[in-house]
Amino acid sequence: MATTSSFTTGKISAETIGGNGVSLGEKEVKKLKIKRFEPVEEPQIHYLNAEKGLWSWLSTVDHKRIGLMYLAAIAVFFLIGGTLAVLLRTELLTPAKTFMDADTYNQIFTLHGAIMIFFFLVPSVPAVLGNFILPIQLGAKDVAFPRLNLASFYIYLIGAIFAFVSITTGGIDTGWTFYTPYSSSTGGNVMMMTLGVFILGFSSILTGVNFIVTIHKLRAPGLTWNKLPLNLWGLYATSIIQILATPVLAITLLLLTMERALGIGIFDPALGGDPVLFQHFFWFYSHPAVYIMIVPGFGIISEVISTFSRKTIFGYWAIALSSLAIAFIGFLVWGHHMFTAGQSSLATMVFSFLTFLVGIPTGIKIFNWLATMYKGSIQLSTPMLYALIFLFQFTIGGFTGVMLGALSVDIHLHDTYYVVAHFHYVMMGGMVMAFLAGLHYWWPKMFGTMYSEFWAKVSATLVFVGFNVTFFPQFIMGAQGMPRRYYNYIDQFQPFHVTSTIGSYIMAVGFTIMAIYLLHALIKGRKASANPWGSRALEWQIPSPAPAHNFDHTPVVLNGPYDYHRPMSEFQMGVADKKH
Amino acid sequence: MSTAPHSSEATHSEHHHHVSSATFIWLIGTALFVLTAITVGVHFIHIPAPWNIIVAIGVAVVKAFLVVAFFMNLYWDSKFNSLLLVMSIVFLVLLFGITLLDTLFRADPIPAF
Amino acid sequence: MSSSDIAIDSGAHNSHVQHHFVNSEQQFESSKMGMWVFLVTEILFFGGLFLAYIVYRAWNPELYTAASEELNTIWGAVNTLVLIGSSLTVAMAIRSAQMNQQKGIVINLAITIALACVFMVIKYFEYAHKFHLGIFPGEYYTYTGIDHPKANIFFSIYYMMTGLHGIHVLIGIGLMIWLIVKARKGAFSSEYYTPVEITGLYWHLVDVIWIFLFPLLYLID
Amino acid sequence: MNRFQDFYLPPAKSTVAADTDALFNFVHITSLIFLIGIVAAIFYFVYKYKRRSEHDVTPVITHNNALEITWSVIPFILVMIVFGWGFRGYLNLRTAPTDAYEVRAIGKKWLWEFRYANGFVSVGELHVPEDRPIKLIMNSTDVIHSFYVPDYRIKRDVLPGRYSSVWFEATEPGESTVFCTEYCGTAHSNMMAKVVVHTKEDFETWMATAALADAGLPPVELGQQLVQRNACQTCHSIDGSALQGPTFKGIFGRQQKMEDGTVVTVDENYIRQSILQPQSQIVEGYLPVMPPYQGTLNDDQISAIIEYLKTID
Ligand code: HEA
Ligand code: HEA
Ligand code: HEC
Ligand code: CUA
Ligand SMILES: [Cu+2]
Repeated sequence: MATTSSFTTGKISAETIGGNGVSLGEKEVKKLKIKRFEPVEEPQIHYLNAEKGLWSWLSTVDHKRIGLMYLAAIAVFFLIGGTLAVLLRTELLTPAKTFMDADTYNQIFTLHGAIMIFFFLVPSVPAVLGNFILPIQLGAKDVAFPRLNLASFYIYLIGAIFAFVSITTGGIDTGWTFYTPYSSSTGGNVMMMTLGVFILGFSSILTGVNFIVTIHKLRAPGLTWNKLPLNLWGLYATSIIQILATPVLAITLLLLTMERALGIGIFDPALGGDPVLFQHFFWFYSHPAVYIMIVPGFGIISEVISTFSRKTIFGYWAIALSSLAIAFIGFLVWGHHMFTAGQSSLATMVFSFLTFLVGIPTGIKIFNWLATMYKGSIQLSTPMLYALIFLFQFTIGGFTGVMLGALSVDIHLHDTYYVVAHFHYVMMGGMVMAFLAGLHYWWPKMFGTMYSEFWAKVSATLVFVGFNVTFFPQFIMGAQGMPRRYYNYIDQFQPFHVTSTIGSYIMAVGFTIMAIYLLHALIKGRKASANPWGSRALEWQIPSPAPAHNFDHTPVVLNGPYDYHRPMSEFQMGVADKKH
Repeated sequence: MSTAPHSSEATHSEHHHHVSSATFIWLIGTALFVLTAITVGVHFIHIPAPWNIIVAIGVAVVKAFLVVAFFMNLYWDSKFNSLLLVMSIVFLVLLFGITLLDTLFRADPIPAF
Repeated sequence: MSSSDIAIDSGAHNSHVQHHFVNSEQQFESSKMGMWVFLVTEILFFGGLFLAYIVYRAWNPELYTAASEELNTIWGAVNTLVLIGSSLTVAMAIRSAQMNQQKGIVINLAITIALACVFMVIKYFEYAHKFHLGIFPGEYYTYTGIDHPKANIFFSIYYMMTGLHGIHVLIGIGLMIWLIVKARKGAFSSEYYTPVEITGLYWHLVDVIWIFLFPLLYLID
Repeated sequence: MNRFQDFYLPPAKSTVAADTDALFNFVHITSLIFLIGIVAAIFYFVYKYKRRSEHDVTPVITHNNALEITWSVIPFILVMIVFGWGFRGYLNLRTAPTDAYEVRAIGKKWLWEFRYANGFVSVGELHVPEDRPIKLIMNSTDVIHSFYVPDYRIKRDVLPGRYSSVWFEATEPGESTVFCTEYCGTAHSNMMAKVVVHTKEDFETWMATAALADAGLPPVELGQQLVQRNACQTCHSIDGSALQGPTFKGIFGRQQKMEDGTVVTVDENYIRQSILQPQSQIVEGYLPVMPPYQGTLNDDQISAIIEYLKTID
């Protein structure tokens, strides 16, 4: 199995290993007796087949399997949300009714937004890729609380069930923002949906709790904070936002439910309440939530760009700390969604000012990634292709975000398709691309197989073209004054809408191809090697697919994950005498 | 974040958890009872407007501090857990503060007719 | 200890240590940190209600003083004492566990539950009295004793805050019953008392929240 | 430039539009420069540093503080310019000149109602003079709406239970579209209105005659105009198709089944009731969404509408 070329030796005392009170930094690690363990190619037993049967999946506490179950759930929601989007686009082909009536349209865009955000994008990277990769990147056998992790998956499912009940018993037509007093007075089953999202929030919170503790407490020997893969910095910052912001969403939705059930009057002007207060409550969560949706993507992009450039990441600390900076400042800008809502001019000014500050750390990241590519050895594999698409599209989305932060301009652009285009550029064009980059990047580790590189590139191209054809015209018609959430529109906007709809069809074709080649890879893909990308990171030093307990030998981390100038042998270190 | 961050977490020594003596627990408990009595007493004296709430909240803060530091053992615990608590308070204050920037400073136009 | 960021197996696997932890110490510290992170979410959860409280108070100071007349300061104070007492007994329960006093754990937890029940009973009578007067939350509010158009909102906030707090008390009671059952089977010792410790943390936080609710709701008239 | 700008921005017809547009262009051009730089770098790097072999050796460049500072400070300066500029424009948008002509605007599901100082009420049409600041004092009777005129680059939410305001000064006579930009339910996308800008003299005459103009008309014609002016056709068709509300075609004398099961014959009193308090009886199969016209339409006007409705079949 493992080559045993002893690398460093030293005395092991109970203290140094057992850890009682001593943390294993660089110095202590030197004292460990460590050996080189090359990963096994084509393992016979791995986490996918270690146990068999449906029940072994449903009751698993293995973070990798939980990650895959999330992947399945999220894929379903993306399909539903995306199909709804295509229906929306088709309806918008003509200025008046095309094939559905106004109430249906309103329900569909609400569901599209709510599903895409709460059920797809917020859990996408943390719960799928984070769950799968975080413990492995830490050199741990699992997350700190594996049972809690499984519980959070089921909580997610329960939330989803509530949402489905809501859809089948009247649906909701409030928009994903649930603004009062519309949401407290409209028909339909708003309560069910808010309860669903409320429950979902706990799933998100538990994942956050789990990740924070795991990152703090379960790092492998030698894995000090300055060697933490940037993906983990991203997930760490995300978890912080999740635990600080999600509870406020929970209380908001609870108050909204009570508003509908008992008419508590806090938000309902008919009872003396203040609807703008609801917006504060809502955005206090939902703005940070947009960073829940993008910061883990930043982590993935850092990994991918460095791996496929075979080069040390440029500005490690700048990238790591800017994630935390974004997380922090992101909490203070929520009012930029309310510039026209009737908040005080003072608050408006403060929010606008703070909004601009978020752009700085984000820019730092972009420039550091570019600098990482400089003088690299760049290979344009699918994950890298998606990362570059991300760079392009996210930058556009980010810049238009800055545009929206500019007060006088936002007065004109607020609630037009310019905003719709902005957030699709950051969410679909940014985060979904980052998610796809990560999915293609870690796919071999997840399933032990390779997908077809050719079809992957075809699909990426179609998605890229389709995306821009769909959403770029929306910037123009938005600036022209086309309001969002409009079922009918005036004739002058039709050419833009038609172009946009055609784009969405191209995208759907792209995603269909993706679904096919990924399923094909799943069933009879070519076997992947343990480290197909030649990466130095810890997760690539174990077999593909990963073993049931991640590491057969407690790994020891001597170098940073991006130290491409060091020989591979220095990255395959484990404690010599302990074996599971 | 320094390069040797563990040291901040590795505050208290070796394996021993802090064990408070029974007397100490009762001492804190008594202090809390007394403070409750004081704050109710002050309430019945009726001191003038802004001060009554300041005193009441002040006493509550002291009480909360006692509970958190000595019942929840934060005083002897890893500093990171204290940091968590401080962070949650900081974010609460930001939530309150910034929202008040709006709600306290709205000037409504008066309709002319 | 602490730091713990070590995933090397010390070999000392106790039955209660899960496979992915190195040792009992690491597991204990992780659980405790996990609980603290969770408490952060609880603080922000209640924080939303405090925000509603503050905003409406800033808008209608006179309403708050008038409406809080309807709340009985004495019963509020008694309840505060009761909860503080229960915090004290939880602290004693943890101490008993640390000292390996099996009986002490059970007795102290039982007293805590008793006190929590007293708290709930008093709350029940307070609620019942208000319902009797017609002080219901929100649109069901029919009481005419307070001359203020937004009196219903004050009581909505009151009911939301105390109601949510009450639910937390009930959850705490449930957790402590579970602890007693386990404690009687001898599950806890000075080696392993993590569940007692983290339930204690939860219970103290519930107490702390009440420590703030009491002056904010009862002591402002 | 202007031709180009017309492609992506609506015509600028208010005094504040130019400043907003200038900032809009400034941000776009700056962003474009950055974006082109970034894209060029990507393409150049991908081409220049393409992987030659598996054994490529890359240099170890960990960081460069001078660079980090540069690319933090330059964007910072830029965004501060944008902030200051936007904020100045915003203050301008928020502070109406004191001599502004005030009009009350009321948003209802799903129409805009405007009330002028002389008591005249118009629905779906706002008449204003050019070159004179107009201040709208707005509120809503149900949910939140938002008053948006792209041509003027102004927008403000219209809230129930609270007044909000917006002001503008139109620079040329003509018409501009008003949209509702806060989602407000089924016919949100039909909640439109027109701003009709008159020259100063025309406005005076319009003011003087608007209220009187109706007087001379025969009832049926007046009724038809009122139905148009009050946006009834947003919800009621005259060709028999069902919109948000029942069609007006053949309405008079029709047997109509109500939600509560009773059957009503549509007569004068029922129509009057339906217009003033639509919520009192709901036609089966429809939602109680029709706005009450109490205070908007007076008895004479309602009678005229009834006369007109009688003629549609
Ligand atoms: C993943 C999600 C995501 C992300 C990352 C962002 C990022 C940003 N968003 Fe966006 N936003 C949304 C999702 C997101 N947004 C959603 C969903 C809505 C609509 C909600 C609804 O109403 O339904 C919205 C709406 C929205 C609005 C309200 C618009 C309105 O309704 O009127 C505003 C206004 O300020 C805004 C601003 C910003 C800013 C400044 C950023 C910044 O973080 C962007 C920072 C990035 C860059 C700036 C680019 C990279 C930087 C450089 C290359 C350096 C050089 C930079 C400069 C010179 C500035 N967003
Ligand atoms: C994660 C977030 C996310 C994502 C990924 C998307 C993806 C898409 N969105 Fe979405 N959108 C939102 C979040 C998102 N959206 C939100 C929050 C709103 C606001 C809601 C509100 O106002 O309340 C919104 C609103 C919104 C509108 C505005 C509606 C309105 O205001 O009236 C439109 C219109 O064009 C639109 C279109 C699209 C399209 C075409 C896609 C495409 O990118 C989708 C592509 C995906 C697929 C097509 C699915 C995968 C397909 C297959 C596997 C093949 C099989 C399927 C078919 C052949 C159909 N979206
Ligand atoms: C926002 C949509 C809307 C607008 C605008 C509207 N209505 Fe209605 N109207 C309805 C709906 C929905 C109903 C059926 C439910 C009900 O009875 O309230 C209705 C019912 C009626 C009825 C009774 C019809 C019947 O068949 O019994 C009359 C008469 C009527 N409207 C007249 C008017 C007039 C006149 C106007 C304009 C001044 C007007 N409506 C504007 C939505 C609207
Ligand atoms: Cu009114 Cu939208
Ligand atoms: Cu935002």
